[in-house]
Formats: sequence, structure tokens, C-alpha cells
Amino acid sequence: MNKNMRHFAIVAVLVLIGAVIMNKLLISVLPLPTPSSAQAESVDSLFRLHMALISLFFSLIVVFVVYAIVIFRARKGDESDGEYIHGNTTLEIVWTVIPLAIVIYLGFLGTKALGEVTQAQPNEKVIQVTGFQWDWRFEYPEEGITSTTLVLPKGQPIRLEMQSEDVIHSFFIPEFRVKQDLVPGHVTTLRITPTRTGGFVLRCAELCGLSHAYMLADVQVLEPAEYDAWVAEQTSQTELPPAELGAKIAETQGCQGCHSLDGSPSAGPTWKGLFGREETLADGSTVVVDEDYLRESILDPHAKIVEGFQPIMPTDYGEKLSDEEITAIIEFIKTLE
Amino acid sequence: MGNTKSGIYRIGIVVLVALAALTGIEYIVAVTFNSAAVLFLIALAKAALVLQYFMHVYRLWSEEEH
Amino acid sequence: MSLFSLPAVKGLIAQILGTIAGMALTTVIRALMGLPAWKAEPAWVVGALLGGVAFLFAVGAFDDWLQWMVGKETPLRHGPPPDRPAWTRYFSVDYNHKVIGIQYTVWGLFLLMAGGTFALAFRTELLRSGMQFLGLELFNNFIGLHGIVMIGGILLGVGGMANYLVPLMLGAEDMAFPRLNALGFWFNVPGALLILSSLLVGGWDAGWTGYPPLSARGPIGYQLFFLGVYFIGLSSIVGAVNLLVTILHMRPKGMSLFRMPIFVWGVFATSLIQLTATQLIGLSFLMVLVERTLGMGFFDPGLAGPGKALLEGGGDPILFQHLFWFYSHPAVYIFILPGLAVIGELLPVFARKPLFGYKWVALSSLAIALVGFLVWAHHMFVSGMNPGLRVPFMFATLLVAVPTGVKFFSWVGTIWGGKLHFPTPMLFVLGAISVFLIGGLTGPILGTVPTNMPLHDSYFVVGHFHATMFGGFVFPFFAALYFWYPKVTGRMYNETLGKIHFWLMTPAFWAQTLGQMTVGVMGMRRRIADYDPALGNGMIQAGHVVITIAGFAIAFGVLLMIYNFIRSAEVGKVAGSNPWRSRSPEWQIPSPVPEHSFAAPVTVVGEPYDYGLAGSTYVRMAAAGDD
Amino acid sequence: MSSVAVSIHESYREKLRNNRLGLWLFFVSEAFMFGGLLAARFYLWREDGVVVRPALDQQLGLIVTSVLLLSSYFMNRAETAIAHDDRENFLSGLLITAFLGLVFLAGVVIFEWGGHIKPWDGVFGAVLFGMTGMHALHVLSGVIFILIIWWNGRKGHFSADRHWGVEACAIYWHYVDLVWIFFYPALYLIGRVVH
Repeated sequence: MNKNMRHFAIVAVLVLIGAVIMNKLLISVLPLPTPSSAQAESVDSLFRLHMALISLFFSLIVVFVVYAIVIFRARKGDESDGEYIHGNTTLEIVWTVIPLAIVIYLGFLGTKALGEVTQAQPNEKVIQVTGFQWDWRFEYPEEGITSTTLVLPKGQPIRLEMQSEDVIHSFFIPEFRVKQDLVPGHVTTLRITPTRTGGFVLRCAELCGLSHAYMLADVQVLEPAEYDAWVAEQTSQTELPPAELGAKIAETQGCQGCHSLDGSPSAGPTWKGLFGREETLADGSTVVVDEDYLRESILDPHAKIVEGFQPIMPTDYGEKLSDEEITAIIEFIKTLE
Repeated sequence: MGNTKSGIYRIGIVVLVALAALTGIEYIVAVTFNSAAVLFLIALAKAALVLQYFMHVYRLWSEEEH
Repeated sequence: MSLFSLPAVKGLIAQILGTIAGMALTTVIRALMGLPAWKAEPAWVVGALLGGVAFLFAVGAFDDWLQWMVGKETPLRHGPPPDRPAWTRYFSVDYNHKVIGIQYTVWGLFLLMAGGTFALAFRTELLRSGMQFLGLELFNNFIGLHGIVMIGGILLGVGGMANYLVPLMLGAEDMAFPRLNALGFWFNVPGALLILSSLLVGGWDAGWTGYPPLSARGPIGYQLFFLGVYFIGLSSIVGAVNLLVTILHMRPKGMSLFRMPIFVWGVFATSLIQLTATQLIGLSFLMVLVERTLGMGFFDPGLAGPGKALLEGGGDPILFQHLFWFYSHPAVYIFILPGLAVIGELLPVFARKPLFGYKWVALSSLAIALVGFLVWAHHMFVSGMNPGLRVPFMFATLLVAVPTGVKFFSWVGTIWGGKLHFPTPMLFVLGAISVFLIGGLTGPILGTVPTNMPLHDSYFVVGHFHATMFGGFVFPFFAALYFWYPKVTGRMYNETLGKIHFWLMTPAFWAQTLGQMTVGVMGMRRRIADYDPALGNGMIQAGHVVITIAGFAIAFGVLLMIYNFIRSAEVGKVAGSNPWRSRSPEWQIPSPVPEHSFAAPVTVVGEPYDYGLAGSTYVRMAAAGDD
Repeated sequence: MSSVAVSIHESYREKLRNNRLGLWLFFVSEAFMFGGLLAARFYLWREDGVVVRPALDQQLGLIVTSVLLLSSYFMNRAETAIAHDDRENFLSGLLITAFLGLVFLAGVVIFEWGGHIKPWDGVFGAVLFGMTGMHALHVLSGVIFILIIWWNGRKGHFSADRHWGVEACAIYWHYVDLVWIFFYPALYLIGRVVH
């Protein structure tokens, strides 16, 4: 018994030293990106507590095991048995109850932090987020702006109302910590209060098909004054010439998710030099790309499939776009020599 | 009613009548006050009858003759 | 002997013919109904289904039951097929649980290596950012295939250990239903072939989770994937029925539940989950299958809106996730409970000391299995499900830590004060403890909703999951393979090669899992073919290099093990009946185990792990000479 | 000789015990699948949080439910008969059960599936056909099982002592009935009717 006590004393010291080292190690190999939202603070403090607990318990088990390996290893040729110890009910109860108390406390802290992260704020600004294969669109209902960049004023509580047009996507900006799926048929919400200005990248975090890896959007957090200037600039834009309007529509509709502008291969035919080109169709016939063909390909994309491509383009652009908008896109394609 | 053949037949008829009656009650409940909880309870009662008298669930934990 | 008379080959041919017949049937029926005769998708669905069934008939899995249907009785066949070489029994329907156990294990190892190969392929692609050689489509196919093929391989590995060991450890003659046991194995062959052949018809790009709506719109490969999983699920279910009946009813005299070897407890808990939860993954995939084939809109929101909505839409993708995770979370306990039980089984043998707190360890398996049913929605914290479900599922998830902790503390209690020996199986057990520890400890951080938000669907999850799988299944499975190898073959494996395997694989795995967690925290998402090299201040690239190299090191270690096993079966030194001085019943009979394992009925007269108690015995064979 | 006979009898009893437990475990397993379908029904058939159901032919529902209940009685009668070596009632009971099973199937396949809702009609169609289809598949396999037992029974198989095949067939049939006991109110009775 005395010998065991000495072992336990040594082990206890080693466990504490091990826990400190492990915690240092974990924090250095798990570098969280710079927290940039009010929500990130709640998440990060809980994260650090978890790291401390992981370090402590990891050290506890590993030190005991390694110590036992060193001290209790059988000498060469020693075929005898170890001590006949069956178990110890008191110990079992102790190491059931203590972890139980810890996890209940963790659950309590988690609930509290969840409340902070999802807490509704006064004067929230609503932004509507739409995800589709494989791009993002942001609408600002108050200002009447549609944008492909998510621009946010620093310090302003934001409520994102998010919808998907096709499959499940997920809204994730690592620096903001929070994440939320966009589900077809649902409107999901996410709250963010940006606390640091700068550029970030929004990344889709739910596998959504071919170009999932590239379903990104730029995010800009601006000082409130700069943000107001951006809003003014966006809303002052009137009456663009058709080709420029077409470029803007193509961007917000995510056409370039499948149709490149520089001739590089993608899921659909490139738009570079498309107008006037002769295309071979899947059935072997050929067609010269003119305005009628382009209009048909937008309204009824599966009518004529160019050889080497799949009939995967959505068929609902006729409902989404007006005639003028389709004409504008065609004008835009014409400019891409 | 015991273990005789006719006795078991008779139990079968009684269970059948009970099940039919419960089904009738289900229907009446549904068209009058339509309570999902009551309907579920009736279904449970019917299931218990079937389990006990038709499926002989007790044979699982009784050492019995054949 | 002609190759074509081998039942497995007959099965393969029948599967191909059955597929063609099913396609023809569909085409004829469509023509008769006045529809356009050829439509690829329904033709493939019916063809794949018929092909799988045809395999089972042709291999002979239903032979005896067909006889019973016409009123004939069939005696249980024993031994190798009478007019063929002995090795052919491994390619035939054989009713001996030891043969079936080996069939499971070998087919499982094959699938694990196939799944690993997919991983190496896309790991190499991820070595650098940008696309190198795979292409987006193939990349997405490979991540799904890696996932499901590995899962199939793990299920087969679990089945292999359980089928070989449970009857032997109980001192039972065989499994309760030998014919069902054989059928359970053979389901896996056409099932796995369906999954692998999905690549030929366009593959499927939604990952192994197959979430709709994405899975409801992609290529035909999805249908083969769903059907393949269905076959493997059937195998799980009939296997679980068999194991549960065996454990409950086939124990010899004196073998009370609390005297069973601890491995049997692990299998018991696992079988309870397999029996019940497996139905739900089958159902969820079946629902997507009919949504694609017949337009049944379970998960398609369609034109939902007030009024006529529910006739025209109203489906919900989140329902799929509930049904799917109801199986797929407990599934990880199916994988790890037998593995953790192997740890509990081997530690006493190599520590020469009783298992510390036997009852607590046994019941902790049951507790994990039961709590495991109440935690599925922690995969859905950010899915858009009812937000009110988050907190209860968070608490339930955190509770899993308690019985898992009991296991760890009991393992430490077992080795404390023992006389430890370190042959290869013991090394793998200790490796398993260290790896499962980091896997388990990174669980609560994912189970707590706020910290789950940044980590969900990131590489941190990948790191956590692989640590639990390697610590809970792969390391213990390898330990089991090395440990019972002399019992199965009668010869010892090469100890040096075994140790090289361990010292190669363990540090490599540690580097891999920590590397995955590191890049995950930097913002690396799961399941992406390309990543931003600027993440983590440019350090992410280095992380991926480490992960990839570690992956290849693990693969090399596994190849070394396979070589060791094949070579040692020829030249290994003869092992004798009990090289580890174990008390368990299977070690009290000759190696390799004879056709009828126990020459005489077994009686249990003591506790399983009374190492260090002089003069105690666990089992006694009536014919062994003692009264 | 007699000791051999006893041991064979013993082994039949042991097998019977195993078979019974195995079949019931299979029922437990299937219950999770049917339970999943029920969960889907209550998850999907709601409007603004209120449980709803489509307008189905109530008469048809009552008729098929009654037919299935009645068939369970005859199945019970057949099993009791063979347990008392009454071959005549055994065979006739089986035939009546199979016939009623086919009537049930006809009711579902011809009249219910021939109604105004089709599988591709939103969640009403999907759940209705999913639940009744899965159940009908089990009824069909049950009918085939009954006919196989009847065929063998006619050839003189089964006795009062040994009729596990009959018992298995019977409890399988009752299990199919048991599932319908929950499906009937879920499909026809619970919730507000939408149009």
C-alpha cells in the first residue's frame, strides 16, 4: 500500500506537468483564425476550456499508462502473475460521478454560450442570403441592393435569412466561428456582429456537388461610414447599357459557376468567343450560335446539348429572368470575343 | 376456457370481437373528437391483444410443452 | 476442378446475368405499359436488385431453405466439400462459423484496403492546392467510396471477429443458425460489388451520407450505392439476430452472463444496435431510391405553399438526416464496441491480472449502446432542424463520455500492478488506447453546440472521427488479428515484422489525426477537392503534406502485416494450443481449431479473468479426464 | 434407443427455443423500419404545425382493416387446429387466411392505389404509397408463406408435437396485422383532413 502511495504521488505530479505541456502543445497545433465577430468571443472561451479539459484527461490516462508500462513490465523470463485485484466499487463510483458532474457542467456552459451566440439583438439589420450551385447572392431589402459580395458594417448586429435554390449548402466564415446550413424549403437564420474590418471569404461547408470546393464569396467588413458610401454607390447606379447590365445579371445569377469567360473548361460551354461559333451538338448536328439559339438555350436549356456536356443546367431561368434581362445577357455574351 | 381446442377457438372469437369493437370505437373517435392520443391508446390495446392471444409472446420466456 | 464450378464464381456470373435479365424485364414491362421502352435508371435499379439476388441463389445460400419449402429435411453439412480441395470451402457456402469468420475477415480486409486506396488517391490530390490529376467529379466520387467501402470493411471485420470468436468463447458448438450465418456473409459480396460498380455508371458525388436533394438528382451510380448498402444492411441484421440468439441461448452450463468473456459483451451490445438501427439507414436510402425512381417526394420541398401544398410538395430534406443519423451515429458504436472489448479481453492476458471492474466494463458497453440511440441529432446542430432539439441532444451526447471514461479508468486499473508483456498484440492494444483517447476526448468539444459551429463539417471532425475509428476499431482489430492468428493457423506470426508494423503505423497515425485537426481549425472544410493555400497563414499546405505522407506510411504498415500473415502461415513456428497462457475456452483446445471445436461439452466453473489466483480454472471439458 | 430419441427431442426443443427468439428479434428489427415510416408520416403530414391527412376512402379503410383482423382469427384457428392434430381445420383455416390476405391486397392495390392520389403527388402520395407499399410487400410474402405451409400440410407434414413452421407462419401473419393496427389510424384517422 505504501509503495502504491509513492507511485500515486509521483504520477500526480507527472499528470499535472503533462497537462500543462499538452495544453501548450494543443494550443500551438490548433491555431484558431483571428476572432472577428462578437459571437466568436463566446465560442472561443468555451473552446479554451475544452482544450484545458482535454489536456488534463489526456495527461491523466497517458501518464498512468506510461508509468505502468515502465514500472510494471515483466522482467525477461518472468512468467508469474500480477496482483490479484478484481476491482474497487468505490473507485468505479468516483470515476463515474466526477465525469458525470463535469459533462453536466459543460452542457450548462454550452447552453449558456449557445444563448449568447443565437441571442436576438436590438436594431438588427436583415440580409437575405441565397445559395445555389455554386455561388452566393446577397440581398439588402432595406436598401434594395443585390450583391455578390457580402458587405457588412462593423459593429452592426446582422440577421442573415438564408435560403437555398437547389441543394443543401452551408454558410461558414471561419473568423466568425458560427455556421448554418441553407436548406431547400426552409428559411434558416444566423446572427453575426462583425467586430473587425477587413476582407474575409465565405465558404460553403456542406458538400453540394461538383464545384463545392469553389463555392466561395468575398466578404467585406467596413467602417460604418465606408459602408454608407458603398450603399450610396450601389443605389446610385441607374440605367446601365445592356451589355454591362448583362454582365451584372450573369454575376448575380452565378452563370460563371458553369460558363467560364476566359475559355477555360467547366461544366458548361465557355462564353468566350461563343457568339457566332459553330457548335456540334450531342446528336451530331451542328448549329451556329446566334441570338435565337442563345435565347432558346437559356429558356429551354435541354433542347440542344452541345457535344461533351451533360443536360444539367436548371430549366427555370424563364421564370427568374425578364425578357429584357435575357436580352442583356445575350448582349453581354456578344461582347466576349 | 382452458387448453382444449374448442376453448382456444372460443378465446380466438372473443379476441376477434374485441378487436372489431375497438376498431369501431376508433372510427367513432376519429369522426367525432379526433384525438390522436386516444386513437394511439386504442391501437396499443389492440396490439396487446394480438401479441398476447394470437402471437403468444409469453412463449418466449416460458418453458413450454411443444 | 474447373474454376466455373466454384460457387463464388457461379455467383458472380449469375449476378451479371441477373442484372441483364432485370434490365430486359424492365424494358419489356415498360414497352407493354406503352411507355418508352428503354429508360436507364429503372432498368439499372431492377437489374441490380435481381443481380444481387441471383448471386445469392447461384452461390447456394438458399439451397437448404428451398429444400425445406418442398418439405424435405436437410442435415447440417460439416467439413469441406466432399469432392473438392479443402481451400474451396472458403469460396463456397459453408456452415462452420470458423470458416464464415475467416470469410468475413478476409473480405473485410480486402474492402478496407480498397477503401484505403481511394483515400490515398484523393490524399495525393490534396498534397498541393489546385487540381492535380483527379478532377472534381472523380474526387467527389472517391470521398464517398472511401467512406462507404471503409464502413463495409469495418462491419465485415466486426462480423469476422464475432463469428469466429463468440461460439468459441462461449464454449458453444456453433452459432444458433448456421445457414443464416452463411447467408449473412454472402449478402456482403454482391452488396460490395454493387457499391464498387457504381463507378461504372457515373458514380455518386454526395459523400457516403448521400444527403438529398443532392443525392436525388445525380447520376445512376447513386442507385447502385443505395442497393449495395441495403444488401450489407441485411447482412448486419441477420448477423445480429444470430449473435443475439447464440449469446442468449447457446451458453453452456455455468456460463452466466457475468461470466462471459468481455468480448462477448461487446458483441452483444453491438448486435443490439445492428439489429434495430440498421433498418433506418436502409429505409432512408430506400426512400431516396423511390424518390428518384417513382417520383415519391419525401425530401423534395417542391411547390410547398398554403392550400394544395402537400399534394404537390412538402417534402423535407431534414427528415432524411434524422432517419439517416438514427442509424449512422449508433453505427460508430457498432464499430468501436467490439474493438474496445478486444482491448478489455487482451489487457488481462498480457498484464497477468484480472480485468479491473468486470461488471462495470460489461455494463458500460450496454450503456454506450443505449445512450447511443439518443444522440443522433448532434450531427445536425447546424442543419436547420428544430433549434429546440439542440440542447437536449447536447446533454445526451456529453453523457456518452461517462461510460467511455469508465472503460479507460478500468483499463488503467487492469495494468496497474500487473506483470506486463509486450508482444505485438499488446502493443496494438496500447496504441489503441492512446489513439482512442484523443478521439474520445475531442468528442465533447464537437458535442457542445457553440464549439460545434466552427468545427462542424471541417477537417477537425475528420481528425476526430478517424481517431475514434482507428482507436476503436483498426488498432484493436489488428491486435485481434495478431493475437488470434496462432489459434486460426496454428503458427506464430513474425514478431519483428509485427513490431515494425506497429512502430510505423502508430506515429504515422498520430501525425495524421493531429494534422487533420490542425488544418480543420485553420478553416479547412471536409470533402473539398481544392483548398485555399493561404489558410492558417499559409501553414495549411505543410499540414496536408504531413497528412498525406502519414497516410502512405499507414498503408505500407498494413501491407507489411498482410505479407507477415501470408508468409507466416507457411514458415511460422508452430504455436501450440495456448501460446499466450490465456484462460479463455478457445485456448484450451488445439490450434488450429478442429472442425467440431470442443471434443466434449464445456462446463464453466470459475471467473474468466482470475489471473493471479492460484489453482483457479475458468472452463472444464468433461472428457479431459478430471472426474 | 430411447436415450437417442430423448436427445433428438431435446435438440428439437432447443432449436424451437432458438427459432422463436430469432423470429421475435427479427420482428423487433422490422418494428424499427415500420416505426421509421410512421415517424416520416407524422413529420411530413403537417400543415402549419398541425397534423393532417389526405381525404381517403373511409369505407375502404374499414373494410380492409376488418378483412385483415378476420384473417388473423382464421390463422389462429389453423394454428390451434394443428396443435391438436386436427388436420382438416388446419388446412381450411390456412386457405381462408390466404384468401382474406389476397382480398386485403386487392383492396389496397386495386382500390386504394387506384384512387385519386398517386405516388408522385407530393408528400401525401409518397408517404401513402411508402407505408402501404411496404406493408403490402409483407402481406404478399405472408400469403406465399401460408401457401407453402398449406402445400406441405396437405402432404402430411406437421403434427401436434412438431409444427414450428406453422407457428412461424402464424406469428408472422399476426405481426403483419399488428403493423396494420398502427398504420390504419395513422393513414385514415389521425389528423385534420386537408381538402
